[in-house]
Amino acid sequence: MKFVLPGAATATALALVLGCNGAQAADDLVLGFLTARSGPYVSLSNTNEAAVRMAVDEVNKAGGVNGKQIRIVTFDTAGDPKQAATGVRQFANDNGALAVIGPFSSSEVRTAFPVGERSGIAVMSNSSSAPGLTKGFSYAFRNTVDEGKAIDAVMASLRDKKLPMATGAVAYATDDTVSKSVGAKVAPELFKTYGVELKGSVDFQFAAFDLSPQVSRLKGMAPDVIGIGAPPEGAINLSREMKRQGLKARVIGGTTIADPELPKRMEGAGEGLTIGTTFFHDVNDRTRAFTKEFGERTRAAGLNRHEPNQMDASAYDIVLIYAEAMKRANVSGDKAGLEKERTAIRDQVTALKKFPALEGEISFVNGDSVKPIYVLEVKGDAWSLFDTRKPE
Amino acid sequence: MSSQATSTGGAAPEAAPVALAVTGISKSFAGVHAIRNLSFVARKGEATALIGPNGAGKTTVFNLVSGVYGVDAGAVTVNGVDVTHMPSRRRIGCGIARSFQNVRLMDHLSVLENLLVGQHIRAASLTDLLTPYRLFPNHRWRQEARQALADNGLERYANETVSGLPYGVRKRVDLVRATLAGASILLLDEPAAGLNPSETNDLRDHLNLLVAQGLTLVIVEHDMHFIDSICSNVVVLNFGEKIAEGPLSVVRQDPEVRRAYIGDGEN
Amino acid sequence: MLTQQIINGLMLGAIYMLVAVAFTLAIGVLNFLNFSLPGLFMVGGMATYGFIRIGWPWFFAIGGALFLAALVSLLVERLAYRRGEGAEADVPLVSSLGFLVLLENLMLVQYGSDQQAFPALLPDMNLRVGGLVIGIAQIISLAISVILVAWLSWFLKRTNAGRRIRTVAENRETAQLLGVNIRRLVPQLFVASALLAAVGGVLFAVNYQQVSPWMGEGPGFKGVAAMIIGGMGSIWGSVIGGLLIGFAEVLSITFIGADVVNITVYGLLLLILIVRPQGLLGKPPAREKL
Amino acid sequence: MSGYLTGVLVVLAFNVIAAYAVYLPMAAGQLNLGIAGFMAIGAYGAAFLTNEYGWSMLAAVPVASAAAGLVGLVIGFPVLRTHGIYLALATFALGQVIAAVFLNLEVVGGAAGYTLSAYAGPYVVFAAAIGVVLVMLYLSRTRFALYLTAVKSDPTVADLMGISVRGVQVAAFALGAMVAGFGGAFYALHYNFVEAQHFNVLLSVFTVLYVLFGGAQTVWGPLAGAMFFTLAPEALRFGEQWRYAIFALFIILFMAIRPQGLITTSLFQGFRRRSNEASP
Repeated sequence: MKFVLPGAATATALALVLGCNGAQAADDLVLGFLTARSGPYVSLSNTNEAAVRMAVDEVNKAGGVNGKQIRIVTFDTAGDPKQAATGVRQFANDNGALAVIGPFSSSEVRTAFPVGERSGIAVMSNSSSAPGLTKGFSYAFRNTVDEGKAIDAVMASLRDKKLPMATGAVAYATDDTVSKSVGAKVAPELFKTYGVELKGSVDFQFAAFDLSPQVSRLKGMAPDVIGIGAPPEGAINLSREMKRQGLKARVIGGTTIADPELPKRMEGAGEGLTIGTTFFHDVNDRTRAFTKEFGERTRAAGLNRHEPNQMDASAYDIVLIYAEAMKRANVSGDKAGLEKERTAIRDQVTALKKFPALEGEISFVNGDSVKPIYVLEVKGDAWSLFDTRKPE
Repeated sequence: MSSQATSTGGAAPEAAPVALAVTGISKSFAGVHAIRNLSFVARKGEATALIGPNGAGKTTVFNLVSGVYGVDAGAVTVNGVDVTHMPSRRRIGCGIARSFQNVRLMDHLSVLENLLVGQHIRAASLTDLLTPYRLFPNHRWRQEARQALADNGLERYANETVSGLPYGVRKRVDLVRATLAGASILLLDEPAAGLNPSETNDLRDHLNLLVAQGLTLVIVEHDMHFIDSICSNVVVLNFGEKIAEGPLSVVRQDPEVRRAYIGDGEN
Repeated sequence: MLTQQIINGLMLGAIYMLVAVAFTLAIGVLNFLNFSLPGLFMVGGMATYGFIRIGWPWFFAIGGALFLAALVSLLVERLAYRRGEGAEADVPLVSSLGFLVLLENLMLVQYGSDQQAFPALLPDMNLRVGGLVIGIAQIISLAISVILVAWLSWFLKRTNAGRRIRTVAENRETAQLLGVNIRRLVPQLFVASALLAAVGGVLFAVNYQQVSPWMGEGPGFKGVAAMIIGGMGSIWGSVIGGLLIGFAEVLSITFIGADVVNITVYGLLLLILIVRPQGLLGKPPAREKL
Repeated sequence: MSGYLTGVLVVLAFNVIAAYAVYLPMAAGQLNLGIAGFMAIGAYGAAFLTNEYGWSMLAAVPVASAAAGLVGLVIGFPVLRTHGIYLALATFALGQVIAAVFLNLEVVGGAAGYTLSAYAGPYVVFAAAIGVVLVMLYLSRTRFALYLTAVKSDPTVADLMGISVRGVQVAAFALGAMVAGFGGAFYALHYNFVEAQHFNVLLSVFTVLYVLFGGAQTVWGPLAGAMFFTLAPEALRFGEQWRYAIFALFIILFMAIRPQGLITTSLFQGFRRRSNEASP
């Protein structure tokens, strides 16, 4: 009797999963999509799906790839690395997916990449930006740029525009991979490259809410620029506390704080905060059209956020990149040749150069994408484009 | 063996050797003297009663002897071994076991398992600990425990969980468990309390049998008839001090004993 | 600069103090480690935010949030505490944790996983004394915490209801013999400790101008640590524990780095538990009777 | 086996191992709220030994779990001086400290986490979990298990029966730590990545939930609890963003209706009695 309940649960779970797959048309081109509908990243992640679906609809409307339609299978990881691994396994073994979009966080990426590698299926994250995650894998990709490149672009722009940057300090969260690498390595090294005198650094916990002791110390250093490695919340808290304690300095950061709503969320505290990121809504007609459509789709889906961020744009572009790779590899979606076609897709992505995507021209080097970086500055309660830097 | 026969033997020159000796022990809790300079002995193969009005400190004496509390002064000797500073856990190894006033059985365990716990001191090696005895229905430990239950007419309760059993049964299981340690001295805290007359009779016979087998009993009890039928020596406590000692027929006449009981409003 | 850090520690400690007192009420009297309290802390902040967002004036919003927290706490009493009384001691802990997960996920569904900006209720004014910066919001929060705790301590010592509560804390059976209506007292205590936690959440939101579904976990777990360090069941112990943890946190950030905050805070807790389990002001556990 | 089922069963295997790590001390009446810390020791231990010294899994796993057990043993003595709720909170603090230490150990990657090259496939993980269950079943037939219950039920009397209460408690605690380390080691080897942030309070507390939910009275409880906690969220996938809210609500209602947990001794007795009646 005691096993009836769990047994029923398994049956239901399996029925659900298999049920989703049962309806598939044999000659669709299947892409797996790891997303988080619950858990700690849900607000950032749940809009990605709108972007992905938008890209799929556009590709399919234009006739699909090699005459076939692209179909998305989603898997909710709830932000849990274990479930991300399960998801890749399901896509590879059960769904006959040709490639995987996602997962979202660096922790999930680290468990998903080895599974993708063993299963021989390309996995491309739209968000994770911790350094060196694709190292040692041949099926692992990220359509993100290294934080070092993003912040390098910011520093170069400041130098070109002759803004004060004689002295600098660093503030970062110590218990988050990306934040820590920015604070402990990337920013200090870039300061050295650009001749900024490093006055010191302060750190805090990822979930810290009280940054008053850190700001007190920063105040003692009186830097021109403060490099920040933190989630958007950390940047908001830091800027607020700086305003409260009366510390004026330009905060600079990378994609970790590139939240479209950041200026609004700071409520006037972060004036002049400058970041490097890979998407800006007001670059050209294509980005403006994307932003408009994205807004409509997210409103229709009842989501909280209607302005696309760089992760939404990246997710959108991943679909286009895979579509291009499938076209070039002449993929048929035939189940018998699945393994070969998956590897062919990987090879095409690896070889991709200057692909004209939404975010700009994208190339891949060692699994990570190389693309333009938009330097944005907080003005009032909105971002404004400060500079665009294309990769050499 | 009748009570008359043993009671005359108390002061005789061929007195049995001392099994338990309590010498001048004192104990106070938060400044209140619970036991003051108490001495008595329990002889091998005899039953000694510890009586006194409520709050006289009888259970405290048991707690001091079994080591639940340490004494403030004095000494406790068990079968010739000074156990005064020995941790409570090791005293059972010197041959002393006890039962409890408000039956203390392990509620989630079955009757049989409670008895198996009682055997611990004789099955304490690492091999014993890791032997999967439950895979063998007729393992010697279980056989022994079942036999002990059968001896007490309790065999049908063997696999019942203790918490659901009637008080009288639990009381007797508690006693059987104490005997299974193979101890030579048993401290029995109100063994007859809460038993009906027929159960009390059975208990009396059983205890007399144990005494006849050479066990030493120390019994805290209120039922004077019960004591009279088992114990050769009686120690009377009041306010933590010994006020009389001797055969029941003698101490019963003691004026101080009468005062203590009447003053306390007991029979 | 050290003075500034001490002031920062004091403010942080005040929040932990409220949570610790909420825990201490539940544990000291009811012997219940109520893991729903971090959730109620969060409800205090998040619900206030939610009510303000739909246009309520701030005092109604706070009142509404506190009312909601009290209501949820009564549910916790009904479903977790009362039902688990006969069973193993750890069972209410499970369901109270279930409440924490439920509350967090409900807020997650409603408001998303992002941290939300909490509007500045008080004029964004700061006192500047010499080089020191002291926020008005911080001073008011500190005052409210201290007044609440002082009042509670007075209430328990000097009023009849307080004496009844202390009797229950010492011995339930005795209390029942003395005619204390435990069935009625327990829900009242649940409401009281929920209100303390929720007020903590509101003050947190006002002070740091941010709320999120997870906001209860950090202060919640540190509040538990504060309670133990001060001594379970002792209100003033919780006050000392809260301040101590606040200082330990701020000072270790200043002198060693944020990496070690958890090592310092929980190491301190572990040390106290080994050296003096009853905490700084707690009474040693009573001896068992045979 | 489908990829999805494999993935879910792997998670189940880890949850089962963790549940027994909590169950052992709990059977002796100790609530260990710091089990994640011991998992972290096993995980980082196995990762470090295979990565830096090129040890085989066969050598690294036992050593890593023994290390976790050893830490449990060393810490167990002072910590187990405290009782009840104090003990629970001491273990809670301990778990936090262990995780924080790993977060700061740069040799194993610090906050960035630590990648492994050795790999334990799904079937190895299943075998490990089945092994743990079998060992637990074996233990449940021994005097050791009997003493766990005795010590939990009445430590004073157990002591007077000559049982070393402290010894049994420390043994249960250390064995539990060892099992946790064992599970942690395979976690690292299977997912090829460990990070200190994963081994947080909530992991510890949820593992305790498995056991209390399944019922701590019998050796089957943790298994049932872990199965429920692994499979129910899967079954609730249709709930989309409501998934975990529904799950939490269910836990609350279940515990209100059946506070003693899913599987109890009396349930077994009921079975026994019924089967006795059935076979005259």
